Amino acid sequence: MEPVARFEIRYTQFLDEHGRAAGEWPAFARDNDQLVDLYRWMVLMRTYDAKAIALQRTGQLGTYAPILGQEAIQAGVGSAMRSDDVFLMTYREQGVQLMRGVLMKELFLYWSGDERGSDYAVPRRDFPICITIAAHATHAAGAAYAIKLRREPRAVVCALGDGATSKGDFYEGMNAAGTWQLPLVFLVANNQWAISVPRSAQSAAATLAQKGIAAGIPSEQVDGNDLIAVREVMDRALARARAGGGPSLIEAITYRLSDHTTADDASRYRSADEVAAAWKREPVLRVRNYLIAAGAWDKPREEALVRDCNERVQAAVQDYLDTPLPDPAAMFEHLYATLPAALDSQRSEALERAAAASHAGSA
Amino acid sequence: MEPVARFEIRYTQFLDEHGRAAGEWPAFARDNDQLVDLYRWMVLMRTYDAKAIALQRTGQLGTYAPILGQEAIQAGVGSAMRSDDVFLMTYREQGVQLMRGVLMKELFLYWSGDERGSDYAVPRRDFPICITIAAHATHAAGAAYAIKLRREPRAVVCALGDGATSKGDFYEGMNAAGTWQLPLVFLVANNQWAISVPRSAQSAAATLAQKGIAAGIPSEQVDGNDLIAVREVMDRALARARAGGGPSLIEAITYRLSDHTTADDASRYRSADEVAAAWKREPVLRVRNYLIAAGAWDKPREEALVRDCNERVQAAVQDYLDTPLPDPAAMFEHLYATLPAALDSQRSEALERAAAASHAGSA
Amino acid sequence: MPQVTLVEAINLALASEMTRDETVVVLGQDVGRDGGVFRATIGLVDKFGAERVLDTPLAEGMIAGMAVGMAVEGLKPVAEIQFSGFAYTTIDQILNHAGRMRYRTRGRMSCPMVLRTPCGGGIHAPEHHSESPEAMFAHMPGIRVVYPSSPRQAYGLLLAAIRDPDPVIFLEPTRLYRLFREEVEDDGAALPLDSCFTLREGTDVTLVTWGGMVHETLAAADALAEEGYAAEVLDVATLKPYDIETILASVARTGRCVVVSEAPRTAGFASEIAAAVSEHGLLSLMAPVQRVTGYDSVMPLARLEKQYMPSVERIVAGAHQAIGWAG
Amino acid sequence: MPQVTLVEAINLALASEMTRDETVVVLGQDVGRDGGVFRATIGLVDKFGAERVLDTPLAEGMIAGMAVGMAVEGLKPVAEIQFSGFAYTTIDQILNHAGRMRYRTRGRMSCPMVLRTPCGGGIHAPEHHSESPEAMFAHMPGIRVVYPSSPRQAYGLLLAAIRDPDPVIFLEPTRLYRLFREEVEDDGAALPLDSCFTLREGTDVTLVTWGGMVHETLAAADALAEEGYAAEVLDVATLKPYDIETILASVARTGRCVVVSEAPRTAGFASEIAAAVSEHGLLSLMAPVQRVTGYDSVMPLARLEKQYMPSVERIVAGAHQAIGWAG
Ligand SMILES: Cc1ncc(C[n+]2csc(CCOP(=O)(O)OP(=O)(O)O)c2C)c(N)n1
Ligand SMILES: Cc1ncc(C[n+]2csc(CCOP(=O)(O)OP(=O)(O)O)c2C)c(N)n1
Ligand SMILES: [Mg+2]
Ligand SMILES: [Mg+2]
Repeated sequence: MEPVARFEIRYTQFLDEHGRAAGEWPAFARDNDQLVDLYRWMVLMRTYDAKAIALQRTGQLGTYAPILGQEAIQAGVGSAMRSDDVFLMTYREQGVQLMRGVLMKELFLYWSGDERGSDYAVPRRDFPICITIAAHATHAAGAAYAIKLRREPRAVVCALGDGATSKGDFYEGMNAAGTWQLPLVFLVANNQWAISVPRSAQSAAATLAQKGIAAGIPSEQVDGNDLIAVREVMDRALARARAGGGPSLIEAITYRLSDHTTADDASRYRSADEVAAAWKREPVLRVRNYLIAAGAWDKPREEALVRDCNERVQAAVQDYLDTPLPDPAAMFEHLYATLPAALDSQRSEALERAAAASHAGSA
Repeated sequence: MEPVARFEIRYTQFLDEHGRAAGEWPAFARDNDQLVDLYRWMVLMRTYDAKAIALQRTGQLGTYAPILGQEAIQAGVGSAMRSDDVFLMTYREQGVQLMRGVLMKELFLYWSGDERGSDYAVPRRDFPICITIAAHATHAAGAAYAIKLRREPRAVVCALGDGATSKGDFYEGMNAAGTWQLPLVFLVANNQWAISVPRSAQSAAATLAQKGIAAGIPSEQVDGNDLIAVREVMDRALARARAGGGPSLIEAITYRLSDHTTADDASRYRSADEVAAAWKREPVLRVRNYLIAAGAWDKPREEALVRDCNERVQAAVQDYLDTPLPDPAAMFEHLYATLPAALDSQRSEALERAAAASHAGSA
Repeated sequence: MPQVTLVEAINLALASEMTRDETVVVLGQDVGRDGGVFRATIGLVDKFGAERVLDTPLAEGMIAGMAVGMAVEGLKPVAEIQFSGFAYTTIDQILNHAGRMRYRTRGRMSCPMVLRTPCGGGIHAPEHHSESPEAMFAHMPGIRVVYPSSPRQAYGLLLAAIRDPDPVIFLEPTRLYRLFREEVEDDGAALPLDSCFTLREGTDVTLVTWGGMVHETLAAADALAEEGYAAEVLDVATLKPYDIETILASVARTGRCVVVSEAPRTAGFASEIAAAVSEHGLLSLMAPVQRVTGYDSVMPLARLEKQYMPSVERIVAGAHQAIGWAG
Repeated sequence: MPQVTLVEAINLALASEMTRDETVVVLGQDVGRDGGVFRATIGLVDKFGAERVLDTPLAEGMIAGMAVGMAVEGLKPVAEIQFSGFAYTTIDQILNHAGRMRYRTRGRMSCPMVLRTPCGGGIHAPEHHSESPEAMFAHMPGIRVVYPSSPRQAYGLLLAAIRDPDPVIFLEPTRLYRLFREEVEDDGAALPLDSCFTLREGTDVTLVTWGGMVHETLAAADALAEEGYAAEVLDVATLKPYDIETILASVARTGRCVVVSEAPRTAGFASEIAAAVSEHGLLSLMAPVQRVTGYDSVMPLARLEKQYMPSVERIVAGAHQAIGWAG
């Protein structure tokens, strides 16, 4: 009964919940300007997020999934990725999207129920939001395979939640990544909840990171509320992937501070105490505290930042609200590269109906 | 970066490839009568298997999946299970089925393309052969859940192949078993090949056992050509399961000595050398050698056994060949508990057509 | 008698049958403490405990596969798939296993499970939350497909589905979950799974529909009545196997038939009804059967969904086509 | 010109297009060294290397999902699913993703992939090896569904499918893989994906079919010819979107139509054709459109499969119904 294989899962943290440094910091984190830059992004994310919720509450946006509490993961991932890497995501990665160049206006359009919100001007090669949980894990493997086949020094990042790790697609995608040693990083944002289902009910696995062992890929845990730790493990994983060193799995431990979506009421299924405790570990304040203590940040700068963020978000809201509704003809555009003749009559019918309805409406 | 979780995979062997004892033997294995009994089963399996291939080659059976080389796993599993446990299987577990009471005639019927072959007189609660790879992994979880809910001291065994471990269903079934601590043992018969795809191409995982780590369930490896080792790890896993101790995963290392099925020609994709090397580790001879060395077996007994096995198989073949073809009405029997009236006309049409055809045929 | 919504009627039926039959278990994502994202299972975990009301890990294939295993091993699982757009990963289990367990074992085993899932558009939901997969399920042998359109139907048909000894796909019209209330007596009485419902009698045209579209179709019948046409409205309710006799009898009287469905047109269930009515009713038909359906394009996101789904106007126009048809 | 079987024609087309376009990759179980369980991909790994001919782990959902990712990222994947009974786990990927990538990104991305899979019964195979899932695929927006019935068609349509900028489900009739040979010029010429093929001209009845059933339908036309009836035989070939015009034009001439399919009847693709022909061809129809199909029961194992599948006799009987129809 000798052991034939041994494994361990390691955990990384550089900035503890009080904003105090732990361990030997990576180079980028010793440069306060870089940290300030990332801190700015985190505050912008939070401002955007609050506005999106406000828009939904006032009937100006559809159901929306907040990112509150996950800003460190998103700034870490967003800053570690290069523009020509490929990002595949769920509905809770808007912060990464913003850093990669997606416009707030596009995000608002998307969340209003408008396909044009997925036609990102930048980044053209990032996948659209994947609503069917974990289905994008195999897309990521396919994209990474294409990149590897062409010998390009690019990497793919596939972000998903703790709930997503229960799905066969996640496992099949990881297994593919291992089998072909693909340039692919799986980033599990473990925010402890999948709607009302707690992490403990998703799996008997002690960590989600260890799920990567099943696929034979390097796997580790990181404090997902620690910007520096997330950025550092992403840097390493991406560098290895781009250099042909194969895939990895990163479990980033965080907490969903908000409701699941604006259609959810989390107080139905989790205690106020738990949420209050989680607020103590939240990622934005942690960086701010560190920067202030390091003398790299102060109240005037904070106030200017808040103003700036508000203005940028407000401008995007205006852009969004000024966008005319899509044309009914859009239902038949981009369905195929060229609309098959067999669909012409359906298209005509739809346009006639729409014209009649709008005529009736205006009469 | 301290480790937060550690794992190891252990390997069990009691009878090495030369039939020599290794390690401290479990009680049952120290009783030669018990080993002789299991050896008899293994020879019967091999006799049945050879006959099934012969029937297929002479057009008397459909495509057939041989079990050659996997007799130790099957005798180990078959003897460890109790009659009221539940077995879920692939197409390559006929040896276990025989030990659980399935008739050879039923197996021949099944492999001839006759549903009556899955209407086992015994064991009534074993699932039918699952052809869609790994789909039965979640059936096993469901059955085990029912058993646990009723507080019954029964266990479920789900047998699958190395290829099957790549499928999401396997992972989802394991995860369910872990989540609810179900009385369920997954038995992976790793015979190194999934049709033409070698084990190394299925996954970068160093062992298949470690896939259980992803689900947080106890997982181990065993020499699948060692009857005693398989039986012992199954005994332990089943006892734990029946006692409410939860699920396990066992990877049994073996080799598919035959073609994948009678429709396959394995020489297209694997070397004769590899197969010859595998024959040196085959499970039946190993037990025989041990028993002979132990003075518990000899040539006359071997000859009597072979004769007996041949007779039993031949009698079953005759039973099978004497079974009349199913009636066309069978297409509408057992489709629903009661055939819905909406299907009456289809049933009549089918019966009329069949009558007309057989009339034309006999004319 | 209480006035309840359709989703409340589902809840009533579940509670009623779980009380009557202790082998009934409910499983799905968020069906426990949260009571389901639509609250269809609210209160059940308090009444029946977490062993019979299972919050599952996030894996629909697992939910369906476990339901198969549970059903074969003697339970009566009622599985919830949160939205039918996430039910496609259950098809393998439903088609290859649930619908075949009885058949392939010659009756030795059976698979009395129910798979519930909300269907249809019109609630301004995100992508994949507005699907109409009924035709795909109706094509599968060995199962039943049921799609109620009112609280009373939902209650009685769900009871029938749970009690049925074979697998039942139970589709629920999201749009109607809370649109109106009806008196539903919680008397444990099931409705039949082999007949469609005549919701309104009429002589000029037969409007055939099911699920969420029943609402628009009744409104279309009102509009036609104002024009002086009496439309008969049939709600198919059980789509597999379906009650063609009642439909044919109606068409024999009216001579005209419009089938309404929000699913994409090609190979939809509207085509099935149209084919059967045309085949068996040719002599009585005075006009071709009209299909008023969703388009063969992707169900758009919220901003265009109204343009996609058959409107009252489109149904009325279909009826006009049938009534005014001159070849 | 070489005389090749249907499966050899598939192989020719794959080799031809992989030579012409280096972004084409083939993936699936056993497609490499083994050349596929039907040998459709034989020799490709030697010619194009294991990087472009991928033996995958055993997971159909992964195969389909990877194909989506590859296609979006610039490759042209041709995925093989070993038997269509194992293709149901790809439906989520095909319906929810492949068919929507272009639409949901407003043309920013596209998904030019092909999913090949053998279909149909008649080869005495084990369970799940004889499925006919075409209706389910044909119901999905944004994809094409192609089902050739001869070596020449297989060659030309597969080339077209690979070159098509959108996802194509390519169904292959197992029964015809080696049933006959045909001259196929390996000239890289594609056939159109938007028209059906008139295999035989006739004036008395239109027989519409596709895939494996083309063979029996032609035999039925022979039998009818012996009786003095000239049957027109149409092979739909591309089921989504399909060429209704040619079918209607034929029915306008013959006045009678029989649709033949081995899939279960309810909500099958035969119902789609029957509905459309009945809707648009009512004036020309002198008899109801007949559907000659598989039954709504489970495809039986080998010993009864012949009883299940439409036979030449059943097709002839359907034609007699149409021809002799007197209401
Ligand atoms: C396949 C699938 N099943 C169910 C849903 C409904 N649903 C949306 S989000 C969600 C929970 C996801 O949890 P997790 O993966 O932890 O991500 P989080 O929402 O916490 O970011 C569920 C069940 C879905 N979108 N897709
Ligand atoms: C879902 C599914 N995909 C493909 C197949 C075709 N197939 C039959 S057996 C097999 C290989 C299985 O390999 P493994 O799990 O190692 O079992 P073994 O045959 O070696 O016992 C394949 C691909 C199938 N039956 N089911
Ligand atoms: Mg979560
Ligand atoms: Mg194997």
